Order: sequence, then structure tokens, then C-alpha cells
Amino acid sequence: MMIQKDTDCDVLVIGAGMAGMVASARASQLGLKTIQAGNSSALVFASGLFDLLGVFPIDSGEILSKPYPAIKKLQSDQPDHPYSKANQKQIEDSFLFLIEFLDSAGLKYHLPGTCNKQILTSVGTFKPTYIVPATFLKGCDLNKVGKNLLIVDFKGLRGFSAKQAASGLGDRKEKTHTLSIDLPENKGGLNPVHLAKSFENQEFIQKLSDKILGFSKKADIVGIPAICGIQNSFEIVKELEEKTGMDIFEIPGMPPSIPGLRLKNAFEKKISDLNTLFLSNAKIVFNAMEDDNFILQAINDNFETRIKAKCVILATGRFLGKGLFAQRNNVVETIFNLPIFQPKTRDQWHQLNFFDPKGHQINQTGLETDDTFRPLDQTGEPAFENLYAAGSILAHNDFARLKSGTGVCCVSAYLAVNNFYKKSHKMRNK
Amino acid sequence: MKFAYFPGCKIPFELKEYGDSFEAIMKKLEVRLIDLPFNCCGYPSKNKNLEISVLSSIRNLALAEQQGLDLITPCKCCYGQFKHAIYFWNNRTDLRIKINKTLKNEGLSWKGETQIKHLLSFLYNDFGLLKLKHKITKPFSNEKIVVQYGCHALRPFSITGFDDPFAPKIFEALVNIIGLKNLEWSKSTECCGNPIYETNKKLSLKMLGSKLKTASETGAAYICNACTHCQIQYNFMVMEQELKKFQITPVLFTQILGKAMGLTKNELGIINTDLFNF
Amino acid sequence: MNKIIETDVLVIGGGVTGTGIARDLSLRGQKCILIEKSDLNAGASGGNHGLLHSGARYVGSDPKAAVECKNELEILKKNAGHCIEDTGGLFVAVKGDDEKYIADFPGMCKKSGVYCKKIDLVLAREIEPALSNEIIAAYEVNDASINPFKISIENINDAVLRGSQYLSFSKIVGFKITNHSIEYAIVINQNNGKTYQIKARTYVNASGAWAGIIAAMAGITINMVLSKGTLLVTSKRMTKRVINRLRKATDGDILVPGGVVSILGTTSVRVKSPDNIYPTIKEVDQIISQGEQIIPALKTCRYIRAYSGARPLVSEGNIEDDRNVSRGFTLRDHQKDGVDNFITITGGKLSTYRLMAEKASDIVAWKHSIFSKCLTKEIPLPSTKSGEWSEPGVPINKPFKTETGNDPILCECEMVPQSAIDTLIDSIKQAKGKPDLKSIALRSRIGKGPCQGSFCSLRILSHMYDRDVLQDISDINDLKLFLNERWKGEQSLLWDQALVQSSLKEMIHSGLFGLELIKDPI
Amino acid sequence: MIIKALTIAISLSLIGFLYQFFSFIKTNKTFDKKKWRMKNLSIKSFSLNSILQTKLFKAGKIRWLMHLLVASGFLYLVIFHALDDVTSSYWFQYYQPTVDPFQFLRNLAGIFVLIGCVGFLCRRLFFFKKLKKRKIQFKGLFSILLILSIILSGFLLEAVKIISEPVFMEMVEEYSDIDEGTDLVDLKIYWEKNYNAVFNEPLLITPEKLAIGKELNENFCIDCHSPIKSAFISKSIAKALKKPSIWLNYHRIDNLLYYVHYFLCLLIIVSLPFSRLFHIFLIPVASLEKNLKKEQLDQTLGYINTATLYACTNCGFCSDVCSVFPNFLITKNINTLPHAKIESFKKLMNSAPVESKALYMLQSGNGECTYCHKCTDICPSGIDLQNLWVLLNQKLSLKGYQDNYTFINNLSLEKWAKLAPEKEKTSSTQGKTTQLADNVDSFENCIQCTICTNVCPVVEHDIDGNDYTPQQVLNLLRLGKKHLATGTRMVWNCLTCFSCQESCPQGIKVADIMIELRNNGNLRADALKLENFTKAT
Repeated sequence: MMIQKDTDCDVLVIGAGMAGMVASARASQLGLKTIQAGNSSALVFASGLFDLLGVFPIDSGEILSKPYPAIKKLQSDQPDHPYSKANQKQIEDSFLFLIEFLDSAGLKYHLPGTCNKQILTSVGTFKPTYIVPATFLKGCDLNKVGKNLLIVDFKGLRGFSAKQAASGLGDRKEKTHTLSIDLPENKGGLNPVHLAKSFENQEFIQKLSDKILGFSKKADIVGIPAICGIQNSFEIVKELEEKTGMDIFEIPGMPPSIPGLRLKNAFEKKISDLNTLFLSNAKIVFNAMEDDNFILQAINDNFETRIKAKCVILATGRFLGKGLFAQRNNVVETIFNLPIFQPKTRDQWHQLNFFDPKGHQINQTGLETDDTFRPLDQTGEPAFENLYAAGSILAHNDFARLKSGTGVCCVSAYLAVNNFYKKSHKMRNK
Repeated sequence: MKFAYFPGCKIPFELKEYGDSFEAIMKKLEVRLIDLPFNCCGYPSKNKNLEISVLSSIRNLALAEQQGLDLITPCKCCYGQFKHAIYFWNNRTDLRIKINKTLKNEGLSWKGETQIKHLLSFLYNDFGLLKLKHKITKPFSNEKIVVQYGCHALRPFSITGFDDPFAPKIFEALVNIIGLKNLEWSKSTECCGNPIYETNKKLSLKMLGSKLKTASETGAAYICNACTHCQIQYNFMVMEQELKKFQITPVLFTQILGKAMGLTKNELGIINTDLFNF
Repeated sequence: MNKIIETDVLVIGGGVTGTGIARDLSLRGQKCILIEKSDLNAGASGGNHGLLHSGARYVGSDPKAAVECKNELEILKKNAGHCIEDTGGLFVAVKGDDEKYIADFPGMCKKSGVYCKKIDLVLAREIEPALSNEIIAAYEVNDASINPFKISIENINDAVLRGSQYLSFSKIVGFKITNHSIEYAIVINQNNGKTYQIKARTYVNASGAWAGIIAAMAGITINMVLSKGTLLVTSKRMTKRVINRLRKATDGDILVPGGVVSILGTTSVRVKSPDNIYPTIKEVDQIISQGEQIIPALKTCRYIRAYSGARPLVSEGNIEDDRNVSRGFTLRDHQKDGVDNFITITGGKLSTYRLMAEKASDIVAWKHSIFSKCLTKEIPLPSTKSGEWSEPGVPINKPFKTETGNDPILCECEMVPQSAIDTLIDSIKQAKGKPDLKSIALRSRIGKGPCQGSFCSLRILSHMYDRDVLQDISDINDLKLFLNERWKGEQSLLWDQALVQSSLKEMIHSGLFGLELIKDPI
Repeated sequence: MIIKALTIAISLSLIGFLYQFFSFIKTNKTFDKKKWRMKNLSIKSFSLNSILQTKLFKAGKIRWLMHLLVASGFLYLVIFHALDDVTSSYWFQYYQPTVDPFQFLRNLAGIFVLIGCVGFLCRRLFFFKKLKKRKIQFKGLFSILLILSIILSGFLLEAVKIISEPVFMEMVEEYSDIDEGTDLVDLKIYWEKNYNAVFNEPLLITPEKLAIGKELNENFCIDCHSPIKSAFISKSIAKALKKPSIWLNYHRIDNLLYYVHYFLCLLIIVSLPFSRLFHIFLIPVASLEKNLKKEQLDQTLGYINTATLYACTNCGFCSDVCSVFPNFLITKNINTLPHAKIESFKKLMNSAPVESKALYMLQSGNGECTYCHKCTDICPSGIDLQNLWVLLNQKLSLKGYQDNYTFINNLSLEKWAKLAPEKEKTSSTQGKTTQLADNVDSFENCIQCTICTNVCPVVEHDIDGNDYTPQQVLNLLRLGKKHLATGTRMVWNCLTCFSCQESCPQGIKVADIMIELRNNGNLRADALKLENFTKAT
């Protein structure tokens, strides 16, 4: 005897990853009545760095310093890549929107420029990215800045070793020091989130900055794993800088990632303030069309919500997000059963070398869309009038290799909503 | 409006003031509360034996159904327990059959019609904010307050369907319309630690401590509760030396709402007179 | 001038046979050096079911082998109980299987004295609910499952304890032969590229699939037939017992439980070289389609990984199906080939490794004219600390944290704590090996769980940096090698959940850390 | 001789009282009297409840009425009838048991008690709301029957005296100068007519004889022998006894009855401190106590609490309203219900040998209590039952009967791991089951992202005390170590705040699994305890 609820909305956003969040942020900000369904934990895997395009062509093996020219080239080479459906202005707008939205939720990023930054990761590699959180800014392009560096780690924080991170800077002429802090709390492993929480406590900050001050002679910039608080990381880092008199920056590491968690919280808070209904962990089933409204069912363990939506934004992600499901021999789309661009047989899915420069074909699979991000059916026509797709579910987009994850999500989601908005307004004006 | 009133085990004796104030405001809102010979909601037994806990809940629901009433409770643990029981009753056939049999011997049966309301969800969804606003005669003057969402109503959303589990807003909305100023509190949706108070007092109070610390750092004067167990847990702060030092007072939502609706301190069962300088 | 190491016996090849010989000879008071070009069980010893045959499988094709299996099984159960799970086994046939073979089976077992008991089908499906309801015959046999890594580790540990030596990543590059006997062997240390000489009285070639190549170095030809077998690991244990398909050996006809997983195999594909072989998608699909005939759940269940090994077979003449080559082992004293102090032992199977070791050692002993007889029958195989982590889930009967204060679990899937990693790093260092993720993985369960190294690799790597086991950024290649090793096993069965897991892996290691941009060392 | 018996009886019951009192003291040494607060005594409830039985009135009007009848009637009989030598005859010089109003009142009181007792009986035998259905027997009929029989014997005695010729003759000799002859016959006739006396020889009645008889009666009898009609009960019984009267008179049954009646009275005196009647003295004590919250309970004095055990009349109201009644329906452990717990508690206090299994049942039963205070609110005797349950827990844990949390906490995880049930040695995870923990599909999709661990408040706050994290518990399950998992601190400290379940990107029901594991742990712990205790006895 499941409880039945009925509701209707302008936009139903399916998925609560990066794309989903941007979509419902944009939609609710435009004043559209929005419902969002999904599991927002996906964002905890996000590094918190906003990539645009870090590598191109895919097998170049080189890091791009200027993304936009490369995008131009990409648009001409691959007309069906999501970027090829947007111009530079739109891309910049979408990022601007994203950053302002997050800023209004109290999460600070720096404004987009024209160059990629290079960020030192916990394993000592350098990651090309476009926009970083304010707390990362001072750590960008370290191999260029001639400063003596201190990298801090915490005993028991698994997967982060200052020495390892430092090893990435081996070829700099300046010195790199490391400091390993053993906390009394550490009995058998610390967890990032819990450690991040203790950054919100004054005594802890004091203790930490005292330890760092020991290096004030040797180093003038300090790298800390990206765990400096959850709610108000910016203030915390500032405070640390004041206490120590050195520059402080965060270093991204393996998930669960705190910058991702910050994104999650910021989005959730703000979107919920804009009166978007969020159906956590709801399974969406598409029933039928009713005079160009979607009739869908959001099924939770204990109740069902019957949703009547003018427009659906499909941001269910790829395999991790359950937007696509891989059977033993083919890939299917899980909600509308839309046709999927994919390799013919399974033995084309993956390369024998995990790090093959060409990347794996399976990462090209996904939905093909028209220029307004509406997925196509077999005939090559938009499958539905008002069904849009955004994010990693889009085909021809190996974001992991191209370092373009956030970019694709942000741009496609932002534009998808805009397109629907424009369209529906034209309707009304007529 | 008419509801079967489920006070739960703790209210009648351990937390009488909650029961009194709840009944008082319901009277003021012209909601009739019917007392039925309920038993425990089954929340304590869920750690021992699923069957017992579900049976307990369903038995209560059956009693309410007999009277053709929906069920309202001010306790979030009871609320959550009922929702869970219904989930198991729906999804575990073997369990359902067993329980229906036991109920039959009691001369009872449940068809699954009974709805469960929590005080907050009732006020927000069913009674309506606007209607409530009209009842507010003496709104507060922006006293600073933080709210404590009880876990068992909030999570798992898939079962309780109470409010957005990560960024809830029902409670804020309610305290805001009675003129209080709700502050951001990072631990607002975290557990108060009461469930393990009996078994692991040390840990339980440690959690309480961290909550009180962060709460008082927000600069709020009150922590507002709408759950029996949370309030009981916060009341323990007077028993522990290192918890007493925090300058923050746990209050029951029903009591502040009652005050805002102009009820007297006796009606609301408020003993501590300096609470909102009554 | 290269340094020269002297010893009684030089054993080539760190598989079960090699380690077995090393132990056997040490027990007879001989000093051995065991050299291995990569690390323990790199060949067929690592790439098999881990099945201890009761013999029933060979009663048709090879009665002699059947009897050997039967006897060895009893000895191993007695002496190496801690490496063995006495699961028991079933032979089942389904509709369409060769009726005649089924009919003859009990008789053939009787002939070789192998235990087998007919059980009725209802009972069979009761004790093994996973069995298909298509089965038409079921026999109970004495199969058991063994952990081949553990058995090798324990063997070599015991040998080392008795004065022998194990050198990993040491590759034979040639022999110096003077008047019909090997004077010394030239060995290269793969870690630092240095070559040196080992001078022994006798040289034992126990290099399994590589036996031909090694023998050739001494100018002796052995025509090896290499048959690649591929196996799949399921994410959960499907059955309590070993399940054999009751028919002539073909693809996907054995399912062996080990701890909490089951291993399904196998195929037989002729390969030229024993090096870098990996499971192909065709094989995987073939195995599953065969396996699901006896256990339908195999069609839908989740697979963690696949791996391959090359059966070393010695061919006389030409054969169509390599499974029909005798699975008995081949032992050659190369005296008759004109090299006095050189013997080769190869072929055979895991179940009879001890016997092979015994026979080989006998010849060595005879050559050295020592008359102490083989002791591996009597003396039980001791259990050591560095061995225990190769056991799935065995050591976790206590919380590490409360026990050792500060001991985080680095591999969550298989619950391997930091202390265990440290133990292994030290034991590898003792064996003059270079501790890296691959060698740790060989000796423990890390990376063998569902996450296939996405997380544990990073945690362990950073711990190794902390301990200064690794220092340079180039050591990051260690991570790449490890992940690629895992990948070999994954890539053939990535669908459903496995694909979810691997796409997360891709996001972390490629998306965030950009490992694919790191140049491989030339 | 009668006096002797009386003195013996009284001294016996006195000894009984003393014995009880000291046993209360003895069994409660553990309580520290310093914490005792005067303010915890409530005079109001004391007076109201012990005199007007207000709580009983709340509990049930009819029952209250019945109780009032018995109490008042019996009280009257004791004072004005049983003790008449020292009371009535002393206060009123014209007192005779056979003159009105005494004769009338005696009958009235008798009938009060009679009705009351019958009421009690009926309720006990027929009117238990929930419990009767389940054939739960209540003890304590003894006292009721005793009282009943006293009253009946009393009435019988009176009736037999009325019809008795010998008694008549004695009176004639004692109070008149009538000797053998016509006068006597006339009086007999008059008495036969008006006093229901029965005589051997046939008497023919004529108006003249009656008139004379009446006159004689007025001269000698009337002052101390009111007309029989005021003894309305005995009179009718006497009527009924006319037939066997000859036989009765011949055998002097009246004397026999007198002794029976008297003996029963002595019996009641003796049994007073040991039977339910003890509640007469202890209800006031019980109602003297204020009901305290669980946190203040150490402020009460133990021996008062346990003394109040004897204020219980085992009426069963408590079990009718008990909050955890459904638990009883499933566990079938009668010691879940208050009325049964009290009985077992008494046994425990009397240091009577109770086999450990029973104590274990008592512990697990008492462990179910939710301290909802319903039993205390309804208890007509005003016993603070809830307070008693806390004491019971303390006493049991002193005796080494702890709850499962403590039980498992005291074992090291290694020890616990060794206690795994046989079948779990090799776990083949096939076959359908509703148990999440037994079904690999419910947790095998874990991608090891450790989000559940990171959002877990227990892990956050209990870094040192905690052993495994939620996700590691799931891994234990995957590695076939379910039993081990049921013993981990993580499982037992889990708050069931469901943060993990809400956040799991793979939709794994982490918290539900935790709870289920705790259930399984409980089952196993119970089984183990039971083993130990059955071994013990």
C-alpha cells in the first residue's frame, strides 16, 4: 500500500551530479518550477576542480596551456562532441553562471581566464584544469613559481603522503620540505570528512599553525591536503595564513574529496532555498506523454510520486551514475531506452593497456544529440520535443582523458536549460 | 480535524511538558486528539527483533484504523519507526503474514489505510503556514535559535519522505514564521546521540557535547527540538559538568509556538520560568 | 669481474615445483639457491584453479595420473592442511552429455581406486542449490581446493629457514658448459641489471613453461607444447564443493570454490610463448556459456577478474587437443643428452607438485650420492606470518586498530592492514627483491577485491613513500604497472557492476591524477 | 484454651511481621541512605490513597466499590464483633450480640463483605481483559477465599444457634426463673413462632399460649434478644435449615461451627504478613513514595521499594496496559509483563533458590521495558513499579545477568569470533532469503568509496573505541564473516541515524544491514547465555 503523491513541474532534472546540479540551479534560478531526483553523493567523487579542456588531441600526451584555441580545433575535428554545440561566449557564460551561483552559496572560486592551470595532485602528478577553488589558487603552476615549499600530511590520513606529493616537484631548484603531523585522535586511520570537520575547531587550527610555524624560516608557501574545513574553507585557510604568515593552498587527492563535498553542500543548500523539490534516491520510470507533458513516476521505498513535467533534463551520468547500463554485449539507456552510440562488440570496448593513449572506446558511448542537446532517436530526429541531455551521458566525450569533465557538464546543462527556456517563451509570446 | 494522538512511551512521564504543550497548541488549532490504548511504537525493539518492532507499530496503526483515524505524533523516533514498519510490512511478505496472524488473534487487522503525521510535517503540509501565521498573536522579536532535525524523521528519505534529507527547510520555515531568527548550524541534521545513551553513555554524551559546542558557537540562545528523544538527550546537559558550561538552552518547538500563540506557561507545562522571560 | 655465488643446487623457476624442490633438498641437507626471473608463481603455478584433484578427472584419459593425484591429495591434506580447504567435490552431467562416458565413469574410478559415490539428483540439488535442474547424473568425489600462492610461499620460507636462498627477479641468461657439465650459470638481476655467476654442483630446471627455453641454453631441445588456460573469479562463492562437468575435458567445466569466491575454468588454446598471455573476451564468453549449463547463476553473477596460465606439456609427436597430452610430469636427467649435472622437471600439475619435487630431488641426491630419503612425506609444512596474508579473509578475526593501536586498513576490500604491508615489504627485502605493489599483491590479497586496486593501490603507494621505500616521481610507474596488471584480468569482463567500478577507477587514475600522461620509462 | 490459641496466633503473626521487615532491610544493604530526600515523600497521595483508595477509584469504579464494601464491612466486624469484649460491651453497657442494632449491623457488614469477595472472585476468574485469553493464572485467591469462608461460617453459626433447642434451654436457665412446666412450653411456642427456634416435641399452638409466651418473652428475653427479623441473612438460612434441625441440634453443630469460625479468624491473623492481605499495611508505605524519574532513582531508599512489592495484590491492571505487550506476544516470555515480574522479583528478594534460567528469562523480560510509566500510573496499590524495574535490573546485573550489549562488550572480538555457529564455517551464498546480511546482492555493489564511513558520527566521535567502520563491516560480510560482524563495536554502537544509507551512491541499505546484524547478534548472545545458564544448573 504505497503512498501516492501527485505533482507537476516545468522541469524535471534527473540526476544530481555536476550536470544535474547545474541544470536545476539554472532552471530554478530562471524561476521555472523544478523537481530534481537522484543521489547527490556522486559529487563527492568530484575533485572540485573545474576542467574545461586539458588534453587535445586525446593521444597527444601533452597538457594544454590554452584551452580555447584547442576547443576551436576540436569543434572542427569532432562536430558531434558536446563542445561543438556551443560557442566560446556560451561556454564562458555557463562558467560565469556556475561560479556566481556557488559564490551566492558561500563557496568561492576565482573567475575564469583564458589559460589552464596546473595543479599538484597527491600522487605528485600535475593536473591541467581551468578554474580552481579559491583555496587552491596559490598552489597553481608550482613548478613555475620560485618559492620554497612545505607540504603537510597527517598520519593516518590514508592515501596522502607529503613525501609522495613532494616527489612531483623533484626537478625544481627550490627546496621542498615535508611535515607529517600525528594527531592524538589518530587511532587506526583518519577519515577526510572527520578531519575536515576538526578544522572548524579553533584549538585545532592553533595547534596546526604552531606546527607549521616551525618551518617559517625554510618555506614560504604551504600545501595541505584538501581537507581544510567543509562549511567555510575559505575563511579557515585565510585564518591559517594569518596565523602562520605563509601562503596556504590545498592539494587534491583521492575520493572521498572534500572540495566535492563542499560543492554538494553548496548546491543542495542554494537549490533547496530556491524551492526545488529534491527526491533523494528516487528511481524514475517514464510512463507516457500526455499532450506534450512527460508523465513519470518517481519511486521511493515507501512512496511513489507521479510527476507531470513539461521538460525533462537527462543528467543521469554514465555507468557510475547509472544513466547507462552495460549488459554483457551492449549498452542501454536506463530511463527512456534511447538509442546509444556505442562500439559494435564488447571486445572493442576497452584497450589492452589501461593507460592506452587513445583511451577506451567505451568512454565514447552515450547519447547523440542535436544542437540544442536533445537526444536523437533511430531516425536521427529529436526523440522528444522537450527532452534534453546533459553531462557525461553525452556521447563522443572521453572527459577523463580530455580533462573536460566539469566543462561538458556545466556547458551542456546550462545550455540545455536555456534552450528549453527560450523555446517555451517563444511559445508563450506567440 | 481529528487525529489519534500517539504520545509514545517517553512523553507521559519523562517529558510531560512536551505532551501538555502539544495538546495545548492542538486545542488552539482546533485539532481534536483522540487517546487510544496504544502500546510502544516498537522503536526500542527494532534492535532486538524486527518482528516485534513491526508488530508493535502495526498494532497501533490497526487500533487507529478501527476508529477510522490518522495518527499524529510529536516524536520523530516514533514517526520514523512507523514509516519503517510500514515499509517492512509492505515488502516482506513472510513477515506480513506472520504479523497479520498475530493481530488476528488479538481481534485486530490492518488494511494499510492509516496515515502517519509528525507535528512538523502536519503543520507545514496539512495545516499550512498561512493558516498558522494567523494564529500567531505574540510573535517573537528575532531571538536567535538553531533547530535540531531528528534523524529518524529525516532519513532515509526513501522511507520517511519527510523533507529534503540534505538541505531540509520545514523546521526553519516554521520557526521563522513565529518570529524567531534561525541560524545556519552545520550539525543541524546530525544525530543527538540519544539512541545509544543507555548502552554507551560516554560516546552518546561526547556527541551531545560536540553538538552543543558548535551550536553555541553560532551565537544562538536556544536549540529547538521537535522530537521527544532529542529533547531528553539535550536535557542531560544539566547532568554533566562539562556540558553545563555551554550557554544555550534546549527548548521544545511546541512551547515556543504555544507562547507565540499566546498560551500561558502552565498550559505549556513550562517549569523553568526564565525561559523566554515568561 | 662478476661476483660468483657457490651452492649445492641451483633451482631455476619459482613455481610450486621449484619451491617444492628447494624445500625437499634443504630437508636433505642440501643448500639450494632458487632463482626466479620475475616472482613466485609467475607461471602456471599462479594461473590455475587451485584445485587438488581427487583423480577422478583423469580416470578416463590418464589412469596413472589419477592414482598419483589420489595419493598426493592424502599426503597434502596431512602435511599442508593450512593451505587446503577440504571442500569435497561433485561430478555432474547435464542433458546432452555423453551417456557412455557417464555410464563408464564409476567403473573407471573403481579401476584406479579413486573414491566416487553416486548420489541422487534431488539430494545433489539440496546440498548444492546452485546446480541446474537439468542435471542427469551426479557423483561425489574427494576434490579439495588449495591456495597455490600460499603453498609456494610456505615452501620457500621453510627452505630459506633451512639455509637455502631465494632470489627473485633474477634471470638466467646462459650456462657455461665445459666437458659435459655446467660450470656455472650466468644470471642477471632484473632490478639493477647487474649480472653475476652461480656455481652449483647440480642445476635443476624447474621453469615449467619456460623449460624449453632454459634447456636450449644448455643446448638441449625439449619440445614444449604450451596450452593457455583462462579462468574467471566470481564475486561470491557459488557452491560449497568443487563442481566438475562429468564428460571428457573441455572448456569451462570446473568450478572451484576458494574462500568466499569461486573460480570457473578453463580453456585450452595453443600459444607460442609463455610470456604476457592474457584472457580474451572470446574465451571469457565461451567459458561462461559452458559454465552456465551446470550452474545457471554463472550467467548473471558478477565476475571480479580473469587470468590465464600456460600449461607446460611435453609433446611426443603431434596432438590435436592438448588436454589429451599426458598430464603426468616429465623428468629428464640430461646426462644422456650430454650434460651431466643438469636435470629438467616440467609438465605435471599442481596436485602432484610434491611428488615431482621428490622425484627430481631423488636424482639430485643420487648425483650427490647422499642417501637420506625424501622427508616431505613425513614433515608437515610449517605456517608462517608472511604466508597468512595470501589467504582470503583469514587473518581478520580481530580488529587491527584496537589491537595494534595505530594500524589503518589500507586495502578495504580484503581488509589488509598497514602492519601486514610492512611485514610483506620486509620479507621481500630479505629475498633481495624490490618491494613494489606487484610483489606485495603477489603475497597478499591486495587488489584482488571488487575495487581491483582503484583505492588500495593509492593508499599503499603513499604508505611506501612515507616509509621511503619509494622516493622518486618515476616510481609512480610502479602504480601504472600494478594497475595494468590488474587491468589484464579485468578488461575481458567489464560489464554491469564491474564496469561501474572500472569507470570510477578511470576517473581517479586518469581523470584526476592523469597517470596516462606520465611517460613510461624506456 | 481459646485465649492460648489467640495469643499463639498473634505472636506468630508478629514474628512474621518482624521477619518480613528485617528481610527488607537485609536485602537492601546496597543503597546509600545519604542520597535519601525528604521531599521524595508525598503525604497527599499517602492519605488519599490509603484512606480513599483514589488510585483504585481511577483504575476502576466498580472494583473500587467492591473493595470499599469488603474493607468497611470487614473493619466493622473486626472492631464491633470480633473484639466486642473490649470494644462494644465496653462502650455500650446494654450491648449484647443479639440486640439491635448490633445484630442487624453484623448481618449488614457480613453481606457487604460477601458481595465484595464474590465480586473479586468473579473478576479474577472471568474478567481479565487481554490476559485471560492467554490463560495467564493469577495467584492470590487464598485470602479472598479465607475471608469468604469466615463470613459464611459466621452466618451459618448464627443460623444454627437460632434454630438450636439446646441454646434455647441454656438461655432459659440462665436468664429466667421459668422451670419445667406450662410456661416453658408457652415460651417455646412463642419462640418457635417468632424466633425460628426448632423443638423436638410437638407443640400445638393456641392464641392463649401464644399470649402467655409473648408475656414471658417480654419479661425475660426481649431486653437482650431483639426480634429475629433484624438478622435478615441468618434468619433465612435458619428457615432453610429447619429440616435437618433435629440432627443439627442433637450433634451440637453450633459448637463445632463456633470453633471453625474462630479458627479461621486465627488463621487470618497468622497469614497476615505472608498473604496478599499484607497489602493493607504496605499500600500506605507504597503511596508514601513520590514517583521519580529514572535519573533520580538513587534518591529512593531501596527497602521501601522492595517492601512495596508486597503492596501488590496481583490484580493485573499493570499487564493490561503494559506498553511492551506485543513483545510478550512474540517472545512468549511471561516475565515481560509487570504482574509476573513482581512475582519473580519477590522470589529473588526472598533469596529463595531460583534456577539461573528463570533469572535469565527475568532479565531478558525486564530488558524489554520502555519505562513508559503506564504500570505505575495505573497501579491501584500506588506502587512505583517503574522504579522497581530499574532496581531489578541493578540486582540482576549484580548477579551477573547483563543485557546483550554488555555481554558482547565484555567479550573480546576474538573470543566472540570463536563462538561462531557451526554452519557458518563455509558459507555458500545461494538461495533466497529476506535477510539482507545473508544475501550478497544486498552489499556486493559496494564500490569501496568509504562515503558511509565518512558520514558516520560514531566513527567520527569514537575513533579509539570503535573497531570497524560501516564499510568494513560490509566487507566482513562479503568475506563470509557475518558472525564476526555481529560482534563488532560498530554494529553495537550504530545510532541508526541512517546518514550512511542516505548517502550511499550505490543505494546499499547500510543502516538496515547494521540493525539486522544487531538483531542477529542479539539472537546469538541470547543463545550463548542460555547455554551457559543451562550448563550452570
